[in-house]
Amino acid sequence: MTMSEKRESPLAKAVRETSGVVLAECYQCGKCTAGCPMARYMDLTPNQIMRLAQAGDDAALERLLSCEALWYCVGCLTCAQRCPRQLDPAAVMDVLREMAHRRRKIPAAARKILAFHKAFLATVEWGGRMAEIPLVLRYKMNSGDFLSDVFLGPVMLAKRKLPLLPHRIRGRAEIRRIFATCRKGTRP
Amino acid sequence: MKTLGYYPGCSLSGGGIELDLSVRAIAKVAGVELREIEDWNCCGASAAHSLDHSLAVALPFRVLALAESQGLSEVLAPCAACFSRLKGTQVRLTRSPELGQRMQELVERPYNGTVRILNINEFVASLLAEGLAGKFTRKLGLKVVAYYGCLLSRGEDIVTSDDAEDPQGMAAAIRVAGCEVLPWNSSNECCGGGFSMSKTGSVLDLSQAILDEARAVGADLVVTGCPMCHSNLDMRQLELLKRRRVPGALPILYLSELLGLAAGLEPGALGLGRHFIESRQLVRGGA
Amino acid sequence: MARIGVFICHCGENIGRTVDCPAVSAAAVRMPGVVHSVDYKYMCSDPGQQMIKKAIVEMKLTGVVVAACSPRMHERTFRAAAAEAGLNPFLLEMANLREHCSWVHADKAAATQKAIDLVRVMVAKARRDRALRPIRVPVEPTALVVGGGIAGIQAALDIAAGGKKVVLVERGPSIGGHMARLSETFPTLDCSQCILTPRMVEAASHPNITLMTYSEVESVEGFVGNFTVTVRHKARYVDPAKCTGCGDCFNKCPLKNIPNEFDAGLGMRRAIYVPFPQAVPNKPVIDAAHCTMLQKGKCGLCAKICPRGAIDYKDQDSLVKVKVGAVVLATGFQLWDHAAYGEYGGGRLADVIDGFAFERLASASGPTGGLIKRPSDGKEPKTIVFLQCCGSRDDKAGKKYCSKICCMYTAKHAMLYRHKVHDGRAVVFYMDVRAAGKGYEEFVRRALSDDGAEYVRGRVSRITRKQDGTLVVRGADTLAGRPVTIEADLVVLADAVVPRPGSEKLAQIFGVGYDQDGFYSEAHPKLRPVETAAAGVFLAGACQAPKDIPESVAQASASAAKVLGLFANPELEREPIIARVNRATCAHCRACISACPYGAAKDFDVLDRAGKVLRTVVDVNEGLCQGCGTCAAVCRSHSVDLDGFTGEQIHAELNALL
Amino acid sequence: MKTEKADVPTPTTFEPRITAFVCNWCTYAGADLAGTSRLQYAPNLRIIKLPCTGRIDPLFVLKAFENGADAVLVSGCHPGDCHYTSGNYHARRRWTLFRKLLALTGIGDDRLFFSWVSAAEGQKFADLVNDVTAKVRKAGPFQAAHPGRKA
Amino acid sequence: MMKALRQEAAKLLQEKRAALIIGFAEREGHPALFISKPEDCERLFYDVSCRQNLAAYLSKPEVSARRPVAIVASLAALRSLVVLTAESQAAPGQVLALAVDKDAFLGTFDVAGAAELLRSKYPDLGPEKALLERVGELSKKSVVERAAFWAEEFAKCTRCYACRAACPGCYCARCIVEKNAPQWVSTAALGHGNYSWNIMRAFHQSGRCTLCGACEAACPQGLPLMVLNAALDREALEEFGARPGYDPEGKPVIGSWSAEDDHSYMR
Repeated sequence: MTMSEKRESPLAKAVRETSGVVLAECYQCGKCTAGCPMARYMDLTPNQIMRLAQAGDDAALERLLSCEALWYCVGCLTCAQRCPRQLDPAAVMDVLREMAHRRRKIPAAARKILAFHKAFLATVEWGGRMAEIPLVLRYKMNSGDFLSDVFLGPVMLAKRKLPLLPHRIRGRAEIRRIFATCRKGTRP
Repeated sequence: MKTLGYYPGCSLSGGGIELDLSVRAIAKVAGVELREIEDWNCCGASAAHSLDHSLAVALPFRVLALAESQGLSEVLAPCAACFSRLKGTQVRLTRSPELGQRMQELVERPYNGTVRILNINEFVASLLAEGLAGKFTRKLGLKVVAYYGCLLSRGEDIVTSDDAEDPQGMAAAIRVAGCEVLPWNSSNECCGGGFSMSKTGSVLDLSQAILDEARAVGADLVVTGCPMCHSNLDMRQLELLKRRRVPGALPILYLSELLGLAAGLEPGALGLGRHFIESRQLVRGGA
Repeated sequence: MARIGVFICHCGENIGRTVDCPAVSAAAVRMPGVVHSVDYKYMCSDPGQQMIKKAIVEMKLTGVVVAACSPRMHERTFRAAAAEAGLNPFLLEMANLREHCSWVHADKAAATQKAIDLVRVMVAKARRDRALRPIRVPVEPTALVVGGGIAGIQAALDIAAGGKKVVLVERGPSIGGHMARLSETFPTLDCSQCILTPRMVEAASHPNITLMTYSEVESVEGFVGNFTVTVRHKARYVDPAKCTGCGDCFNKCPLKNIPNEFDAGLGMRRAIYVPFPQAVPNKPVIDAAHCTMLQKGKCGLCAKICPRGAIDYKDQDSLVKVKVGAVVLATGFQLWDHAAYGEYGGGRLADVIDGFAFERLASASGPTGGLIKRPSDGKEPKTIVFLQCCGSRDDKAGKKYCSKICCMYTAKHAMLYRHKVHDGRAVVFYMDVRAAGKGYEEFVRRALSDDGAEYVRGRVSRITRKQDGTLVVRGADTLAGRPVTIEADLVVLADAVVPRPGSEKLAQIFGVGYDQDGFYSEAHPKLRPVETAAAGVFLAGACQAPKDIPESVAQASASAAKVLGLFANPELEREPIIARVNRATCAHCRACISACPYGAAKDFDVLDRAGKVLRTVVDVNEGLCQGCGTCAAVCRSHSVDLDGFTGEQIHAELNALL
Repeated sequence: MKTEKADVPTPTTFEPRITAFVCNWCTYAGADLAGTSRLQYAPNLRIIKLPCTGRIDPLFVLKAFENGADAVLVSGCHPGDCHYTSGNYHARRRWTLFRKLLALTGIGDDRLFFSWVSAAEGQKFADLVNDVTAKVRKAGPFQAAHPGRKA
Repeated sequence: MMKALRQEAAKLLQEKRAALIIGFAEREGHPALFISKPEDCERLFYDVSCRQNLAAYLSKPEVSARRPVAIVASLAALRSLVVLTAESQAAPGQVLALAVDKDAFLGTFDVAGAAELLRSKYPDLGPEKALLERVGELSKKSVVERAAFWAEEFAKCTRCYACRAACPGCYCARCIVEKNAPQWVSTAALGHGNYSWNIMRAFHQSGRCTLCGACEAACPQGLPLMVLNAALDREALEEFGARPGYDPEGKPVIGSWSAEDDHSYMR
């Protein structure tokens, strides 16, 4: 154990244990922000997220868990690829996003993204695989985003891109058990 | 006949069905048998990853465990996202035996870490090594930009067969197919990934930049290996065209489709007819 | 018969508080060989020393044990006192009652018992001490300076000014080093060549300095005061004695397009060339790898036109041996190759250049005559982006350390550019501005406020080139909290400072340590920053760590002072702790030769009167031996012994603990 | 010699006698630092100073046991830190084989200790002495464990 | 086999490639036989019961005065010859080996040839299985039991130094036990002295011993000396990759080092 681990905040500890990232190692060069394709849409840039996480106090945590940027990470891996400190800011955002989700602090602008993720997982939990029609229907129900892309569905069907009947795997009971166990693990 | 495990993933039975069709087609031409993992499940994609770190490992873990129990030592995952999830899980398991223990208990399946995951570029390279080029009959003569996106170029210990900043994994195959590979900057830029529905605006911005550069360097088409990238560049191009943000349609093909065409296969059989942006004209002259 | 005197120090209360000093003294006087024992408040004080001196004379002592503090503290003091009283200083030993006993134990009885034991051990040792004489070795009062950059030149000039001879060895065809390539220097913006070239000429013409350019150190034998250095004099193919430096040859050589290293490849040179017009010596060399005459036997033009017949295509490398007493290593640095950064174009983008290339563009004597033109198309760039910390402070692809000089030269670059291109935009991406030096912070501020350099705090993630040649720089402004994209015509990377290639091999030749990055290790980071672990080998300039010009010059002068100090005496005195071989019992198994870290153990032929070899045994070179005693421990028959730590002494010390 | 020992009371319980062979540049200086830092440790150790661990012949260790030591400690510079560049590396090899030989013939690692203590490791030195002393206290007197040794 | 050996030995003498042949006599105990006339070669004998390592004679002044010399050499003696060469105790070109292995005569080799033969045909000579088992059994015992075992064994030692005389590695002009002022090893055949002597004898052979077994064979008291030699041999092999007797220019194990050497036991 290094000295910096000894006196880390509860947040820094949680981040380290889940993602392996030692926040104190970040020296705020901003290369993550510079390369992030989504940074321009974010209310906090990746390096600011790292900085606030380093601060780790209650006010910082509050800002982190209520920001939109957490939900805008597209998972492109650019930040980790180029970080000169060999850190993974996206993994830190994953940890924070899970915390925000658990505390149900979802900013309005991110609700569509959360709705999509949830709809996606719901179809997987139900049949073991993602199914596009149920996913879209569920997403539109949850997000209230009824109008977008209405023209695409029929075209996709016409192009035989969407199977009408979703496939359900034999081991779906197993999948549901996995979901249930994970849910228990992450929501105390 | 060489046998390879096959993990199509959810996209390939839906929006990305062309990738499935063309991969199976060129495997057949090369004489490689693809054996689908029985009763495979979704890898969880970015949704599980975003919301639940245990689930994000548990779902791919079940797939790996199934493959191992079915005697598949090498598994092709043509979808770049599935590849990244499966191989990423494999990497994490190697780094942490403790995680492996936890997952065995959670998923209730044993896994000894013996499965090797291949992406589409590695798969194509192995087909070339097996002599696929000898089966090529059609001269394509196209100018191509190779688009790797994020998940076929990056990921520490995940994409081990390529250079993250200057990926070249498709170039040899495209050249063997009789096409010219044009240098460009966007080969490893992000298209907006899984935000196609939930944050469409960003996908349009990012995809437009990629299409703009492809056109600027004089490409006839973009070749990709990822169904998410394909969907963003192909399906979302309709909207860019509608809003006149791009001046004209640019076909987007999967690498496997391009090779299938070179092998003389019918465009329809490869799934070209299912794209939103018409691409069958690319081979009209040469067929 | 041994007559040992024991002197027990209370060190005020420091020892006396926990050790019963009178009891120790009472015990000591009963130890074998002890004829005198006394305890006193402060043994190191003048009266204390007088007490020892007086006893040595009056009691006719043959050995002394001072039981006091650590020998690291006062062994020199007490040995000097003993010497003043006429006792060989190596007959005095110290028992460490303070650091090793009174300060670390609270129980007085146990501490006193331990103190008695410690004294008994040292008495046993002192009884078997032998008078040793410091080893004297003659010093060859000539210094070798390796590297002809500003550090090497300065060291050579200072040593020469001190009246000692210097051999200055430089790998390239001219001295001058990197400083000769610079346009202007921070923070005064004076012309680099204007201040350097007089020094170069002085070095070349100084009667005490022998210049050996186009030469490399091949091997070294010997030790401090007496090195024999073999220097490889590379074939120049031009006889410097005949050549007048008229320049006919290199103006006529048909091979015109060899990238000139001096100009960072931006300018061209011929196959026969001087690297730059002010070169010293100003005489050309032929680059054998490119010359068609040397490669294919065709051409020979330069030989035909040389009016002095100085060209010699048959010239060959020659090895020259020089005898020197001290060495200054001043091999300098180079810039890290940014090809490792794929995201910055991996070295493939012509208009992404390093700091030296920019220096040459900005230099009035450079390939563009001081006009800022970008390499790809010769256009004047209207926007230049400067990237600091390129390869520095990067554990992943580059180097962990800060390269120290980049903040300053980047500010200078931005400033020079704004002076030359008034409508140009200079954007500097930085992480921190480290401007700790006289006038440095003021200089950087001037670049911002007077010269309009735009500083953006953040790293750059990617540099790409558009079809029209514009470079797109994607960075971050971490202070504003946003990504920024800048379209630039030229990008200058402040690449990390790294040691010269081959520096590790040179370190091995001289027995100098180096760190994981290849920088030479000083003997002590605080107190011996100029010396190395190898006696007589000193460091100057950026071969030790990134340094700017004033620091390099300061260290060069410091190393010169060290050399002159070493040369101040005709002989060198060393502690006589060295190994000796009993030739009568040596079986010549050669284990000691293999074990000796210094190559001091060597084969030795025992000859009869006629000069015939009777037997071969091992002998130890006193000059090379540093006294570690590893040889003595590997010798199965104990035919090797170590003065000051003889087997007999150690045996007696162990018996004293019986 | 017997008379001089009578000056101080003889301990009634077993007090281990430990002989330490240390190098001048690292461990001796580390012990000095323990002193200047006033770190307290067990008074059972007696140091024999040598220039380098490379100087230590295994015979020294055997002699120490012969002379009544209950344990022996050998300590020098960390790898890479040797004042003489490689004396400690030579020593390391020697001890690897020698300790094997001693272990096989009845002197185990509760009596023979090796460590690297640098000039900066005063605390480590103090901890080491305490730890070694405690272990040897547990192991008991050497002579009792090796009754056949009495010459 | 014997015939080939005798013929070859006679040839060496006739051709003056050797001035002296050292071999084994047939009579009881197979003592060393010194032959300088070709016709005497008929007296040469060899079988596996010849336990002496004749390389031990090479460093004796009486023998080195009569070079070139050839010895009848088992595989272990061949290794000893290589070790002695590495330690400059056998002048290359002055020593030949009539190599024998069990019941085969392998030919005549100089040192380089002997090393080459060993490397190519016998690359991993080491302790025999039975010997390793003896080491293993002892290792299984507790430290206390081991101390008791050796106390009993070493108590038998009479300090006759037959082990030393038999050993080709023991060529010191003055053995450490004969060094006084200081006398590190007591010469009295008692506890401490016996322990020190036997330990140091074994230690001085570490990384050099070729496991010929001559010391144990020579011991009139039957001390299990080879157990110590074999244990050190395995340790040096495992820790340092040491295989003594294969490289005539090899560096001594004690007297060289590698940065990678283990020090997990050091704190």
